[in-house]
Amino acid sequence: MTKVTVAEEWLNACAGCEIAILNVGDVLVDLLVNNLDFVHIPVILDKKYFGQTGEEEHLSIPEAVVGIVSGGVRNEEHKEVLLEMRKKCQILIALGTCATDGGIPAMINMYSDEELKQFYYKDSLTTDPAEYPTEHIPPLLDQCYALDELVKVDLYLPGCPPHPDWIAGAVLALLEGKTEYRMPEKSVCDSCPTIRESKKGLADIKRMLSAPEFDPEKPLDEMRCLLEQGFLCLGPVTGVGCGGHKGAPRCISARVPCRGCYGPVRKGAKPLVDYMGALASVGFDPNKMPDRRGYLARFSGAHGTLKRPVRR
Amino acid sequence: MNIELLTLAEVEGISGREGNFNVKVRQKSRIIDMDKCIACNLCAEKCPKKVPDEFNEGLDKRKSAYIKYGQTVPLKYAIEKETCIFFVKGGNKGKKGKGKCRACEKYCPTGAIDLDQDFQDEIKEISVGSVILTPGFKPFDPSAFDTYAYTQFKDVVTSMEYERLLSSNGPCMGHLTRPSDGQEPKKIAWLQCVGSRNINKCDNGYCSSVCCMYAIKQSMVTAEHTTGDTDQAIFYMDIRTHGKEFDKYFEQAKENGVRFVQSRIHTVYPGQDGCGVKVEYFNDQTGERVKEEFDLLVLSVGLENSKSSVDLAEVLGVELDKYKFAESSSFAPSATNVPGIYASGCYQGPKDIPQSVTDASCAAASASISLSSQRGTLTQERTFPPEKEVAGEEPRVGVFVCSCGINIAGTIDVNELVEYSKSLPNVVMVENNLFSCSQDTQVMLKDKIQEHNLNRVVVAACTPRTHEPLFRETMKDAGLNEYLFEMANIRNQNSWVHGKEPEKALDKARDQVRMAVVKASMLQPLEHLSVNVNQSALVVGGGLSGMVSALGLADQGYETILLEKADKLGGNAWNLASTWRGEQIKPYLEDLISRVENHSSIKVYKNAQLKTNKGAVGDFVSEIEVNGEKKAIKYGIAVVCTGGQEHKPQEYLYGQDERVFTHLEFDREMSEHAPALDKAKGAVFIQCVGSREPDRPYCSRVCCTHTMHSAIKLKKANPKMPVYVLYRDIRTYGAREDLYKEARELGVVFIQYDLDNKPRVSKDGDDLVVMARDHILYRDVEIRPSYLVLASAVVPTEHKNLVELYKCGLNSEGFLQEAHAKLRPVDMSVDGMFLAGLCHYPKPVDECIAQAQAAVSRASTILSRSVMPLDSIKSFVTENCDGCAICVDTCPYGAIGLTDYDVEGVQHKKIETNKALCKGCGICEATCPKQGVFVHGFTNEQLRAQVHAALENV
Amino acid sequence: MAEHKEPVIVGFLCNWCAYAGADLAGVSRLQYPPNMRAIRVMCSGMVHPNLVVEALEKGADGVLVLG
Amino acid sequence: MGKTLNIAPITRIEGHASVAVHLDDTGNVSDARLHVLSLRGFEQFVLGRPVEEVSRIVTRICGICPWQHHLAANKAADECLGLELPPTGRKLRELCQMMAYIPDKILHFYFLAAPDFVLGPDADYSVRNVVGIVGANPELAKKVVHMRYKAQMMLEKFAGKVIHPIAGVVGGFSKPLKEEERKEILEGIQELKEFSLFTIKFAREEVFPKYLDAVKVLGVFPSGYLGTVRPSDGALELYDGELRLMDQNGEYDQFKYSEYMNYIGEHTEPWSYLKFPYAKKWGALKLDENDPVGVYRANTLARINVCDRMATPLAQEELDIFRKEFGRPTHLTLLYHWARLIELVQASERAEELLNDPEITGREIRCQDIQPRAGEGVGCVEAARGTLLHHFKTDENGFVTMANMIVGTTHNNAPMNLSVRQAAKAVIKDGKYDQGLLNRVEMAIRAYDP
Repeated sequence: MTKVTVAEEWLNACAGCEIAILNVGDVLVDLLVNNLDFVHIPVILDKKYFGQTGEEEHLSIPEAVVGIVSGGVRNEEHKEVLLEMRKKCQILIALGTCATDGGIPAMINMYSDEELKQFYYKDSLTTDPAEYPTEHIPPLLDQCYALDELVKVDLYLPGCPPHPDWIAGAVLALLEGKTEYRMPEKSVCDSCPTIRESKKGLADIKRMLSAPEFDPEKPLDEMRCLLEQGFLCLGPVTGVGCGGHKGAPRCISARVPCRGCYGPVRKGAKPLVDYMGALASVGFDPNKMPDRRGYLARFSGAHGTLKRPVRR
Repeated sequence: MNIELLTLAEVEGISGREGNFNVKVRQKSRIIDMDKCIACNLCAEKCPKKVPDEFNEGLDKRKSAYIKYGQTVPLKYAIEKETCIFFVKGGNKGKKGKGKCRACEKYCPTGAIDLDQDFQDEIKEISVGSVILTPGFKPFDPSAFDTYAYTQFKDVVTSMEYERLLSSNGPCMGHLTRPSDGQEPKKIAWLQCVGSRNINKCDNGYCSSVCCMYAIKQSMVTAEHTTGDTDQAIFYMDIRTHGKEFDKYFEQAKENGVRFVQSRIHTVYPGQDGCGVKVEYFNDQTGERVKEEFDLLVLSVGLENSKSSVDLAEVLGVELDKYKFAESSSFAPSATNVPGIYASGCYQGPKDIPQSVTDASCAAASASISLSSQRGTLTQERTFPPEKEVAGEEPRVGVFVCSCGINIAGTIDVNELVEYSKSLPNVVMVENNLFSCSQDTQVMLKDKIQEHNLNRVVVAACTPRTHEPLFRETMKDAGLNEYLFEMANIRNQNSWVHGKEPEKALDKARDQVRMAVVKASMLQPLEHLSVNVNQSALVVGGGLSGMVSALGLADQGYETILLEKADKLGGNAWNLASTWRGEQIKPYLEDLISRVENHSSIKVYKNAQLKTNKGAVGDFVSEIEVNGEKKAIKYGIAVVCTGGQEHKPQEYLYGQDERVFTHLEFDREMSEHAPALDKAKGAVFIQCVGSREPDRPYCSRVCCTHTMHSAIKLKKANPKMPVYVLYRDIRTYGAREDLYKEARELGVVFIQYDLDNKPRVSKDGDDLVVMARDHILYRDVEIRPSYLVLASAVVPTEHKNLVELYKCGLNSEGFLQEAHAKLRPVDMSVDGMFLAGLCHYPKPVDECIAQAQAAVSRASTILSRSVMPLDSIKSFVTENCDGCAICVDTCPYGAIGLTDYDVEGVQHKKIETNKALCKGCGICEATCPKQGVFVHGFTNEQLRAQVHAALENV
Repeated sequence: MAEHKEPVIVGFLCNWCAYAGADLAGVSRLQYPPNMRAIRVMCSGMVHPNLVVEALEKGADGVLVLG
Repeated sequence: MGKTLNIAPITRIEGHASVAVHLDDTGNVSDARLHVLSLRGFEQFVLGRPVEEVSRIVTRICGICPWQHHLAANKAADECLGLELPPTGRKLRELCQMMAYIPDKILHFYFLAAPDFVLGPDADYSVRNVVGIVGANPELAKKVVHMRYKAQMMLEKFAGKVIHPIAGVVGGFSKPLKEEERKEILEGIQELKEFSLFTIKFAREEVFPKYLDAVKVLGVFPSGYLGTVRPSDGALELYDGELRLMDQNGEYDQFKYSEYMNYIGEHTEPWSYLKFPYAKKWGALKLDENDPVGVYRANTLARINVCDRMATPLAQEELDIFRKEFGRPTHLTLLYHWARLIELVQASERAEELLNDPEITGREIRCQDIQPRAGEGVGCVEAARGTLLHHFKTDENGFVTMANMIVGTTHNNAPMNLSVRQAAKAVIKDGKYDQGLLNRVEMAIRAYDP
C-alpha cells in the first residue's frame, strides 16, 4: 500500500485535537511508519510556510491527499492558511468542534474585537494600559468562524476533543479509498445508558453547585438521567460520539452533565433554539434560564449562532 | 353520510308506537338548490331586500337571501319567501304585480336558483323507531315588564342582544357600542333574574340556572371589546355558579373588579339625554338608598319554552310541567310520558351547555336501546378501487385552479395563475376549473389523474376545512392514496379578503400554489390505520352511575364488567332517601341492583380493584384484583364512575357534639328517630361547610336543595319548630327553586353570612349555641337548636391510581377532567374512556343517571363497530430519535412511551408512539430537539419547505 | 434599506381555530393586507421554534403563530 | 539593505508563533522577535458565566495542559464561593494533576524536544521529528507511545475525560475513587514511575552530554524565576503552595497566591498579541538579553531553581545530581529539558504516594449545599509551562464579573524573546544561516514548551 500524504494544521485551536490524534494509541506508530506520510504538521514536523529559511514571500503548504484542520478561523493568517490547505488538499477534514462549529473560542462572537482589546489591554487588572498591538501580527477577523463558513469541508469530525475512535475510523476509511465518512446524526442520549423516566417537574434547573444522586459503586445504567435530576445536560442537543463507537458519554461517565462539546446533532441544527423549545415544552420557564447563551451555545458559536447583542 | 338533515322542517303529526313511529314532516322549500349552492354569498350580496337579522337579535339587517350565521350547517343559502321582493310581489305565478327582482337568480354563478319552479312545501312521512325532542329554548321577552323599561330606553338590552353586541360577527363587529348613540359604554349593569324566580308577572317561578354564569362571563369579556376601563355591576339575588369550575370564575370576576350588588332593582329610570339609565338600590353596608347611572343596562333574561315547542308537545302528546317544560323523572331523565319519545336540552328545563350535551347523549342512549337489534341495518359505506403504489416515484403533481365562478376569478387572474403553476417544479399538468368541487369536476379530476399518471394533486380553491374530504374521496376514487393531496386556499384566505388588491392577491396566490406544490411533492402515502375493537366494556365503580352505565351498555348488547371496590353495589345511594322531586330512592336502587346482578351480559366483581392497564381505545388489557386474587380482563372502552364522598367537617363542633350532623347523617336520624322531631327545640342548617372555601373552592351543587328538602320535612313534621338556614347563596337551580319558595312559605328563616363572618358554634352548659350575624338586622342572632345540620361538601374519590394507569387528567380539586368542559362533558381526555357521576363533579341523582346513560351513548360510538378506523395524521418516530424522553411528558394524550433496543450488544433507547392514543397534534414534533418524531403530513421538513417556499422571493 | 419594502409575514395557523378563523374572515369578506403567507398546522403546539427562527432568517419580517 | 527571515510557524511547540529575524547589511542579527499571532479572549468571554462553569471553559486555553487550567479555575471558584474542600476531594484533584503531568512530560521530551537531540539540530526537517525517532529507535518509540497512551487512558478511564477534563467540580471532585480503580491505577503508576526513572537516566547519560556545548550557549541570559513551593520546607510543589519569585542572584520573595498582583505586572509590546508579565519590584520591564530588567521565567527550570528541595526522594536524588553540575540558580535555557525530567520523577512518585493514602478512596468528595455569593478568588497551580494564575470575582449570584488569567506561556513571553534574540545572535553571523542554524533559534523556544 502506498502511503497517503497528509497535511495538518491548527488554527484558532488549543492542541487538544492533536493530542487526541496521539491518543489513537499504539496503532499510531504503525500508521505513521506504514500508511501515512505527513508532509506538513507544525506540531511535530518542522515544515515552514516561507521556505525552510523563511525567505519566500508567499505562504505555501505542500500538496497532500488529506488535509486535516483543527481550530476555527479568527485572524487573517488562519484564513490564509486555511485557503492554502483547501487549495493543496484533495480531502479536507474539519477536526474538532472549533473547526466544525467554532468551539469554545467562538464564544468571543458575543463581543466585538474592540471590546475584547479594550478589556485585554486596557482594563485588565494587572496590565499597564497600552495601545493595542498591530505590528507584524495578523489582524483579527470580525469574529471566529467555522471552517465551512469560508471553504468547502469534505469531512466533519467534531468533538472537543474528538474521540480517537472516529479519527482512526476516518483515517482507515480514507486509506481504503473512501471519500466519505459520516458521524452518526444522533444525540449524546443515544449513547447514554442512564435511566430515563419522565421530565416532569423540570420547573427549575439546578446549577452544578449541588451533586447529582448516584451510587458510585453502581454502573451508569443505574443512575437517573441527569436532566431528570434537574441538571441542565446538553446531551439531547449534542452530537453523539464523545464516548467513541460504543462507549458511554464521557462527561456522564464522570457523573457530570454534558455541555455540548460535540456540537449540534447535525449540520444546521441550533442547540440554543432546539433546547429552549424543548425545555419550555416540559414546563421550564425560559426566562429562568441563567446564562442561556453560555450554556446552550458554548461550543457552537460560529455559523451566526452567537452574535453580539445590539447595544442600545 | 348516515345523518339526513331536514332543514326548514316541522313535525305535523305522529302515529304508531315505540319502535315503529310514522312521523309526518312539513318541509319548506329553501328556493335554492342545495346541491348547486357553493355558499359564495353572491345572492345575499346582490339581494336588495334588507330585513332585521334575527340572529343578531334584530340589531342589524340581513338580506332575504341569507344564511343565518357563518357556521350554519349545511352551509347553504336560502331565500325567505316571506320577505323576498319576488315572492312578496307574487312570485312566478302572482296575478297582480308579478315578482320582478330575480337579482339572486341572475347573479348566482352556479345556477342554483331557478325562480320559475313551483315552490311548494313538501310533506314527508318518516318511519322511525324512536323520537328525540330538542327544540331548544326561547329567551324571555321582557317587553311586558314596564319596570325594566326595555321597550322605552334604547340602552336597555337583553343579555342575548348584548351577546351579539360583543360578538366579532355581530352588528358592531365586536367593538362594543351602545344602541342609543353608538358610543362605547363605560359603565354597564346587569340585572339578574329577569323572567326567572318571578311569579308576579311572568309565572316563571323557576331559576333559569345559566344567567348568573353568563352575566359574569359577559362582564369579564367586556374588557376585550372595549378600549378603556369599564365599570361593571351585577345586581343579583343569589349568585348561582354551581357548575364545575364556575365558582372559581365568580371569584375571579370579583378579583377583576366586577361589582356584585345584592339587590333586586325594581325600577329603571331614564338616563341623561335619552342615553343610558339610572337605577336605584339599597347599599348593603350602609343601608342607604343609592341612585346610580349606567351607560348600558343588560337584562339577564331567563329561559322558557317557545309557543311552537309547546305546540309540538301537543302534536306528540307529550306532557309538560307547570312551567311548560317537558315532564321528566329523576330515574329516566330523558324519557317523556310517551314511550319511545325522549327529550333533552332546555326543552326539559333551563340547562347550561355541558348539561344539555350530556342530556342529549343520554337521550340518544335511551332512544337506541329499543333499536339495538336493528343497529347497522340502514348504514351505508362507500367502496374504492385498490390503491396505486406510488412510493419511490418521482412526484408528478397536477394542479387544479378553481375559478369558483367569479369568487376567485373575479379577483385573481386565474389564467396567469395557471401559467405560473406550470412553471413550478414537479408540476406536470395544470387545469382551470369553473367549480372544482362540482360533481362533474370530480369525474374530470379522476380522469386527469389517470390520463397524466399523476401521483400528487393540488387544488387551488377554497378551504381544506370544508372541501378536503371531498377531494380526498376523489383521490381514492382515482386509486390514489388520499393523503397525496394538498389545497391552496386562494378563496377564503385570498380573493375574498383581498378583493381590492388584485395584483397583490395574484402574487399571494402564486405563493400559495407554490407552497402547496412544494408540500405536495413531499407528501407520502399514509397507511390506513384502524384498531380492532373489543366490543366489551369496563365500568369502574358500582354506585348509581356505574350501575346505570353497566346496565345501559349491557342493554345495548355489549358484554360489560362492573368493578366495585366495596362488598356491595349501590354506593352513596344507600344513604339517600329521595330525589328532589320526592321519588323514593331505595326501591329504585334495589331494583337496579337486582337487574344489574341478574343481567346475562354483566359480570359484577365486588371487593375488586384495578391494578394495571395496557393498551388503548378499542383494546385495553388490565389486571384486576378480586378478593385478593389477580385476574386479567380485556375491554374496548371504560366508563369511570368512581364517585365521591360526603366531606367530614373539621368545624362547628362536628364529631364533638352528637347534635351536630351532616346531611346524610341527619337523613338517617330523621328516619330512625322521627318521633323526637316533635320535641325538638329547633334546627339550624349551615350551608357551604367545606365548599366554596379556599382549599375547596367549588360549590357542591346538591346541598342547598338537600337543605330545602330537610327543612321542609321538619316544618311539615313540626310546624312550630324554628328552622334556620345559614347560607351564603341559595342555589336551588331550575325547578328546585320551588322548594326554596315552599321552605320560605313554611316559615324557615334564612340568614345570610359571608366567608369573613362565619357562624360560630359553641356549647353553653348542655345547650348548643349557634351565633350568626343577621344580614338584614346587622345584629348577632343567638340560636339554641336541637339539631345542627352541616351541608357538607362532596369530595371526589382519590384518583391517583387511575391517573397513573390511564394518564387521564384531574382538575385542581381532584375531580376527573372531561375532554372538553362544554362540548365533551362525558368523554375523558383519554380516548375510549368516559366518566359519570360524582367523580366528575358533585351532582344530584337525576344528573348522575343522565351522565351515566350519556356515557353509554358515547361508548356505543366506539363499541358499535368491530373495527375503528383512525385518521392517518399521527406522529411517527424517525431514525433520529434516541430516547432522550423529553417528549414523553409533553404528549397531552399519553401516547408516547420509551423502549429499549440492542445494537451490537449496546443498549439504546427510543420512543414509541401509540397510534390509537395519538391525535396528531404534533406537540412532540415541536418539542423534539433533534427531529426524532414528526407528524405525518406535517413533518418538520414539509413545514420547513413551506416556509422556504413562502419566502422564496424575499 | 432606502427602498420601502412590503413586510412579509409567515403565519402558522392552527387548523381548528386560527385557520378556521381566517376562513371565516373570508366568508365575512373582512379585508386585510395580503402580506401573510399562511401555513396550516394541526395545532399551534406543532410549530417548532426552529421554524420560527428559520422563517426570520430567510427574510420574514414577522412570524405569527396563531392557535 | 538588510533582510528578514520569517521563521513561521514555530514548529514542535504548542501554539502559534513566528520568529522574525532581522539581518542588517552585514548579515548579522539586528533584532529577533517572537510574535504571538492570535488573541482568543478567554478572560473576556468567561465574564457573565456562572463561576462553577468556568473550569469547564478555560480548559480550551490549552489542550496539552487542560487539567491545570481546569484545576486552577476550580480553585479560584472555590475561593469565590468560600469553600473548604473535604480532604478526599482535594487529594483526588492533586492525583489527577500528577497523572496529567506524566504523559505531558513524556510527550514533550520524546515527541517535541528529542528530535533536536536524538537526531541532531541539523538533521533535515523531514526526518527531524517523531517519525524520525521511530525510524531511529523503533523499540523505544513504541514504548514511548505506549507509555504515554497508557498514562492518558488511565486518567480518562477514571476521570471520564483526559483532554479537557470535567471531573473537577466547584467544591471538590465529581466522583470518588473506587478501591478496584485505585489498585489498577497504582499498578500503572508504578510502571510509569519505572519508565520515568529510565527516561531521566537515558537523558542524563546518553542525550544531554552530547549537547552540553549548545546548552551553554543557546538562549542563555540571566533572569529571575517564579515557581510554587511547599510553605513548610520549600520543596517543589506542583498543585498547591506559595509562590516564590527569585531574582537572578537567588534572592526571593515568597507570597500567597492572592498577593500576586503586588509582584507581577503586565506590559504590552506593539508586535505581539501576548502580554509581557514582569516583576514589578525590579523596575520597568527592559527587554535586553544582556541587561534584562524585570524579566523572570517560569516553568520547569524556574521551579527547580526556586525550590529548596524536591518533595519526593528519587526526585531529590536527581536534583542533587543536577545542582551539583549546574548550581542554583542556573540560567542555561536548554536545561529546562533536564529539569522537566526531574519533575517527571516527582510527579510519578507523588501520584504513588497519593494512591497509597487511605483517604484517597473516601466518599466525602465535594462540599454540600453550595450557595452562590459575591466573592473573589485566585486559583493557582503549576502547569507544565509554568505558574498558572486564574483570578475571578463574582456577583451575588455567583456569576463572573471580573477575570484575570496569567498562564505559563505568558510568564515566559519576555524570556522567550530574549532567548530568541540571544540565540539568533549566537548562531547567525556574517550572513551565514541555514535551516539547521535557524532550528537552533527555535530550540531556544522549545525549551519553554511544556
